[in-house]
Amino acid sequence: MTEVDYNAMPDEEFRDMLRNFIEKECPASLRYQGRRVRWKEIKPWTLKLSKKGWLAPAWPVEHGGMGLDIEKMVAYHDIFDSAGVSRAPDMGIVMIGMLLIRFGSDAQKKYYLPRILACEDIWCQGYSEPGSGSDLASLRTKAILDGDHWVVNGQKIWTTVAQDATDIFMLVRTDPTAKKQEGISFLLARMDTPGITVRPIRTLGGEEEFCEVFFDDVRIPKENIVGNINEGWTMAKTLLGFERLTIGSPKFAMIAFGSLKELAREKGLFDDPVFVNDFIKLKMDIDDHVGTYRRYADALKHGGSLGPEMSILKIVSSELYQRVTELMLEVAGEQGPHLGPSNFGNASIDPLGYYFFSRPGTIYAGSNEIQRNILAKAVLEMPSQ
Amino acid sequence: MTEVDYNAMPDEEFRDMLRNFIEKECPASLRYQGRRVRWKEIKPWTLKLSKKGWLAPAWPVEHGGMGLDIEKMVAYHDIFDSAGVSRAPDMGIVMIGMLLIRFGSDAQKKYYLPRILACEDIWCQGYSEPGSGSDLASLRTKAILDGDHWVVNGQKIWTTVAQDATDIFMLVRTDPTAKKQEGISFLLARMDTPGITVRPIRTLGGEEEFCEVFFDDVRIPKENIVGNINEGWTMAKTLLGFERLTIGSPKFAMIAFGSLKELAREKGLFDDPVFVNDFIKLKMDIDDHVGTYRRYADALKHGGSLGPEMSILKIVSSELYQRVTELMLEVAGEQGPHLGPSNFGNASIDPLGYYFFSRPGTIYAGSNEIQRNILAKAVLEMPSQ
Amino acid sequence: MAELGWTGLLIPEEAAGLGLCLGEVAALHEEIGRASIREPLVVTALLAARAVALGHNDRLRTEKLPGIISGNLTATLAWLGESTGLDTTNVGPVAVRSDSGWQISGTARYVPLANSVDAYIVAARSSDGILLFFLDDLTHVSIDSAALSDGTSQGNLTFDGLTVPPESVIADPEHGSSLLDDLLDIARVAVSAELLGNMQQVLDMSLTYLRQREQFGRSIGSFQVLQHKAVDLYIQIELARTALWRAVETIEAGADPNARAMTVSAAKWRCSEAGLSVVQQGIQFHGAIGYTDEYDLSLYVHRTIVLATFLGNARAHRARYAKLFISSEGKS
Amino acid sequence: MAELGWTGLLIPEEAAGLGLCLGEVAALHEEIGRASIREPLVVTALLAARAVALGHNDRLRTEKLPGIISGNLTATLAWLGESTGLDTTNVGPVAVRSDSGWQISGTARYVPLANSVDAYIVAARSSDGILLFFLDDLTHVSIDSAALSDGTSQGNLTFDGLTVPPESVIADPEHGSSLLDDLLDIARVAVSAELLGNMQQVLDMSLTYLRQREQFGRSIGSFQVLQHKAVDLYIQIELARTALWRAVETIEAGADPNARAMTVSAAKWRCSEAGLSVVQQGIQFHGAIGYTDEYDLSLYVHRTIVLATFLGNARAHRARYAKLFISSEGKS
Repeated sequence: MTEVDYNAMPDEEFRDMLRNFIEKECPASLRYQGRRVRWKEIKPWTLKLSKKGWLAPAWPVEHGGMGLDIEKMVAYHDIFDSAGVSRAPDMGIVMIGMLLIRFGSDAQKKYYLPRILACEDIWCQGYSEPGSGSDLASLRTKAILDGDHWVVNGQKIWTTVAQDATDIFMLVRTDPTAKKQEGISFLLARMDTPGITVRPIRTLGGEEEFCEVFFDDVRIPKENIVGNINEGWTMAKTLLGFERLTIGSPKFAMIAFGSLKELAREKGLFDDPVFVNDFIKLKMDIDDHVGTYRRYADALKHGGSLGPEMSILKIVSSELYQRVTELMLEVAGEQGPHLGPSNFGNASIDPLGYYFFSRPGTIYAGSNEIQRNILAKAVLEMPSQ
Repeated sequence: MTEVDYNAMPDEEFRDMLRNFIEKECPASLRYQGRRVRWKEIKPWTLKLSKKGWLAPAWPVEHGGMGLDIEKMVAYHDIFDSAGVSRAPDMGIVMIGMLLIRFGSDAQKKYYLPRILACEDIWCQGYSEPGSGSDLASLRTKAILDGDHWVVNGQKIWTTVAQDATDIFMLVRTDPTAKKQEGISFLLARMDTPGITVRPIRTLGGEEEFCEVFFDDVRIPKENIVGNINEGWTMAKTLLGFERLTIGSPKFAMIAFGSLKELAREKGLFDDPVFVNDFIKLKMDIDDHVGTYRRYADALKHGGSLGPEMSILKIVSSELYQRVTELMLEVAGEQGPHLGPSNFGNASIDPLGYYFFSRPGTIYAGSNEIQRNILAKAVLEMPSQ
Repeated sequence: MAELGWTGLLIPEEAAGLGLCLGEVAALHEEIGRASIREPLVVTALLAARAVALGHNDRLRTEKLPGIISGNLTATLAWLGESTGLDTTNVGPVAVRSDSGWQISGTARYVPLANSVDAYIVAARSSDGILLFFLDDLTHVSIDSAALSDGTSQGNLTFDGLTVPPESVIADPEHGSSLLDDLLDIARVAVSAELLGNMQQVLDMSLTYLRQREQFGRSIGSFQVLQHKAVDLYIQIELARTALWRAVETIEAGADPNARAMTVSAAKWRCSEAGLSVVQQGIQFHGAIGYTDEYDLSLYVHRTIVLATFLGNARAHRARYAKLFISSEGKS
Repeated sequence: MAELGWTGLLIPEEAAGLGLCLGEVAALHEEIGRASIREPLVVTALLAARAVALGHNDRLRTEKLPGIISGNLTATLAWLGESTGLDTTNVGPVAVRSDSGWQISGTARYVPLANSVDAYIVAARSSDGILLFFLDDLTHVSIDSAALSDGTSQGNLTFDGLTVPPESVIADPEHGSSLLDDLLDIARVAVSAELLGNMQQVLDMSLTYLRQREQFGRSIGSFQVLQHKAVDLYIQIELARTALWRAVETIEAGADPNARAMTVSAAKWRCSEAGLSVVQQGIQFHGAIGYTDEYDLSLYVHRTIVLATFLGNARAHRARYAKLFISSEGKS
């Protein structure tokens, strides 16, 4: 790996570099997919990125990242999104790695970061619990210190592809007497620790996208905590900040829209004025969402911060994604309800897969109802009841 | 006036009778109007109806009404609505007359009912007050008994065409110590009583559709109360019941839709597939609303009662009406913002008038937000907070 | 279902059917939708059995109808060609007169239950018009089947010059087109009714969930935004019920094919659209659990998606409605 | 406005203009919209003054432009014919070469300020292409004027074989079409910006009202449904801002007329649509008082209705966008 200062590179050169690499190395099966790909499918491509040193755009160079500034970060995401590249299970890179770089102990950094970069460890996130839903702080999985170990009991749910993961970072209640947010700590565990059981949950689309993770007297080394005891909520909020450029990204809507366009061409739908009218409405919404996303990212470049704007992007991107897939399902006609990809002229497209995969976007990462509550209070200064 | 048993008439004959009369007698200037017509414009036609004995379809025959059963009532409204006949200031007929027939003293009936039928008295409704809005029971206009008179002080607002009225029925607070709904009485007053001042309010459409009515030590005869003292809220609720077939009627949306169709024909818009698509969406919504209205009216015929279904009709009709006028304003193109009617081919249509006149429908008679609250609680049994 | 005699829904009693009226059929399908019963009653009873019952072939009616009604002989309807659409101009297979009867070629697409029935009613275009055939020798038919969201399947049948004797004709070129349109429109009413049952059940399940589920220390059904969304679904369902019953009443009053087509398309359009709105919002009400296949809601989600598409989705029916509207009154 | 020199917005400083860039013009119009200033700056500055400034007639530029910029000479643009549309194919008046110059006949419709200006820039079709004329002798022009919602007016000008000397030509048939398109599109950007200012102000007024107004013993802004509706308007406004600024940046980056047309139509479409949504919901937020002409909100309601229509409403711009989209990439 040669040390390149990507930030000094002209923007177009940087984009071309990534674009060319994707065109050359990223297989078609990982592009424009209306579903979450599993680790074994995407691993070879991820290793290629790792080898190039392009796996961790936001990590500092000294930890093996690309050390991109915000401008280049936007370009990086832009290129990968426009090219419709599927996302690997990247929680190690975008979440826990980032958190450890900021709050991890030296030992944690030294142990975990290289393993993440080398794709040896695949991380999953243990946040939600049955019954907690959007009210995350009501979680009940508890960890009690017993000598050199935390003993964890409880259950997590909606853990994305936990069956592929080697490690989990999670929120656990370490002080049952404290108020909601205050008794929570941030814990790391190997998935093969005795007492951890994973049960995949089948989604509407027939994928095993989420899991339940059960903890039954699981003993976790005392030092596997990030930050201080009972300060897990701060860690969680910091993590949320790392998502600021991804959570409301136009990526999914753009990928689906690309497939919709292909389908429309194959079916000759651009000769139908009613379809064109529906189509360009979506196109304008996507263009304006992309423009808004860039406008907010620009503000970041110039030292601004993204607060509630994130909520806007999250709302628009997830609802737009759904509208695109709803139109795709409809214009697919009799082939709409087909399970798996089917042929439209020369194209193989999976409208039903897209339709299902777009459903949870308005639910997870703070439902859109919650996001609107946040905006009403924080931006529009609407009174509480 | 010959005594005819309209309820015994075959439905089609009854409808033809009304249809023919309207075609012959009702001037074009009173049909398909996107605004509220004033009393002086509509008086001649109203007198014709009065002469025929067809002014009060719901009143019992012994009081000079048509005594229609529910089936014939539906037909009556159907014919008048489909023909786009403007509504006279008819609060005497549909509201206070009905209430007096049920709760009025003999003296009140004998004095008021013939005057209403002869179009000598025109009534307006004094309910809303500044600040009370959807929360009607918070009204503050008060009446204090002083000898043989109630002395009224306060202010009403949003009183429809009060400047044309000879009489007002209103809700006043007669017991300031009682809880919200309990200290309210139902009072009648001549508009020329000293101390009553009327100030018309100009609407967006430039019409003087509403008024403020001020009461300044207005002395009203003690006997001008309907029902018992402090039972005004019951009267108001009863009155609401009389509106059950009109409040959610498809009338306004149908009239506007008729003009939209005319405009579309004149502009050749039926050759534009995108317009046709928008148009038939509205058409289907109107058809289904009309069908739903009839279905509910049928339930009344068979002895059912209309409760929260009224809220559904009110929501759908008012929002549909607005959507029709929004499309009309848009396809009127450069003529959309014209004040007053303008020419489209051979037709003279006032899209802006329609647009404005459709606005308050979602606000008055219990805003649509209130209607949805009612449905959520009463029909869907959603919990209170 | 067949055991209950329901496959003979609209077949007169003298022909061993149930002799129900369309209103009763709609009511039954609403219940089927509510319970999410995955029986292919529309296909077997309203497409196949009705075709044989209303066709002009006495022999087939005598020999085959009782079997179809009793469930011993399962059958489906194959008609749609490459260019999908809702009326008989879109019939795919082609029939050419031959010495020994008719020769059928071409493809019928999206045939329900294509690979799991004993017999087909096949509609084919000929130079004289559309014919309907009864076909229970499937040896020369190739089937390409696809699984659907709800676990059922549909397939494309390809006929490669298959010869069919005159005795297999159910409807001759003079009657084929009107019979086919009739079969399809009546079936669409039943599908609309099933969608209506589906959406009612999804709303009921959602309301129950909203009442029970707690977040932030209160029942989520107490949030005004969710209440109003539920109300809007309820209104959609009321409008869909109206549209369905208008179609039923119009047909029962003896409407001509054009009026029937318009009212049926309005109903199928409304019910398909409302059905999808209701399941989409139903998923949102349920949150993550609504996105899983493990919860009962998923049955209705999958079924609604299939029914909303079957015999023409909202978009297709809106287009048909537009065409009929323009030709009937748009220009008048 | 003229006193401040603003009529010379986009006119280079050497021609006595302000020499602002389009971004500055947009920002100014956003403020004009916010304050609901009823000055016809778009008409005088961006249609009339720019026409003279960019036209090829040095004499008129020298003699007339300073007057227009100073406000001593008011002028407007007349171009649209019977068949309304957004581009130069819809020019109404017709010009025929004559001995003494050109003869103009036909009608220009929906001309802003038709009956209250000193001069017209008239676009007319000829067999060679579109020309632009400067006209300040109005004796042979008949004007039919109509009042608009916001108190302004527009009118139809009818030319009955009016003779115009060659010295009055601002743009010859080779340049007329592209100049006219340029004038219109730039003006549309400013109108979009004014709409954006309008909608922001309406949202702000609504938010203030929602915070202050009490019903059922609580501030109505505490009702979740109203909160979410306000959020949705806020989002619409954010998207409109993006659309507007994309148009500004695209034009400033030197886009070709097609790219300019597409981005301008997207902006005008979005801003017109969002503008109307915001005023409609703004009225609803305010309840009955929002329906009166006595409250400040009404200024913005009327103005938005006029601006949403001026130079093409959402529907017209969506249609233009569709056409451009199909020809540029829909089929590729």
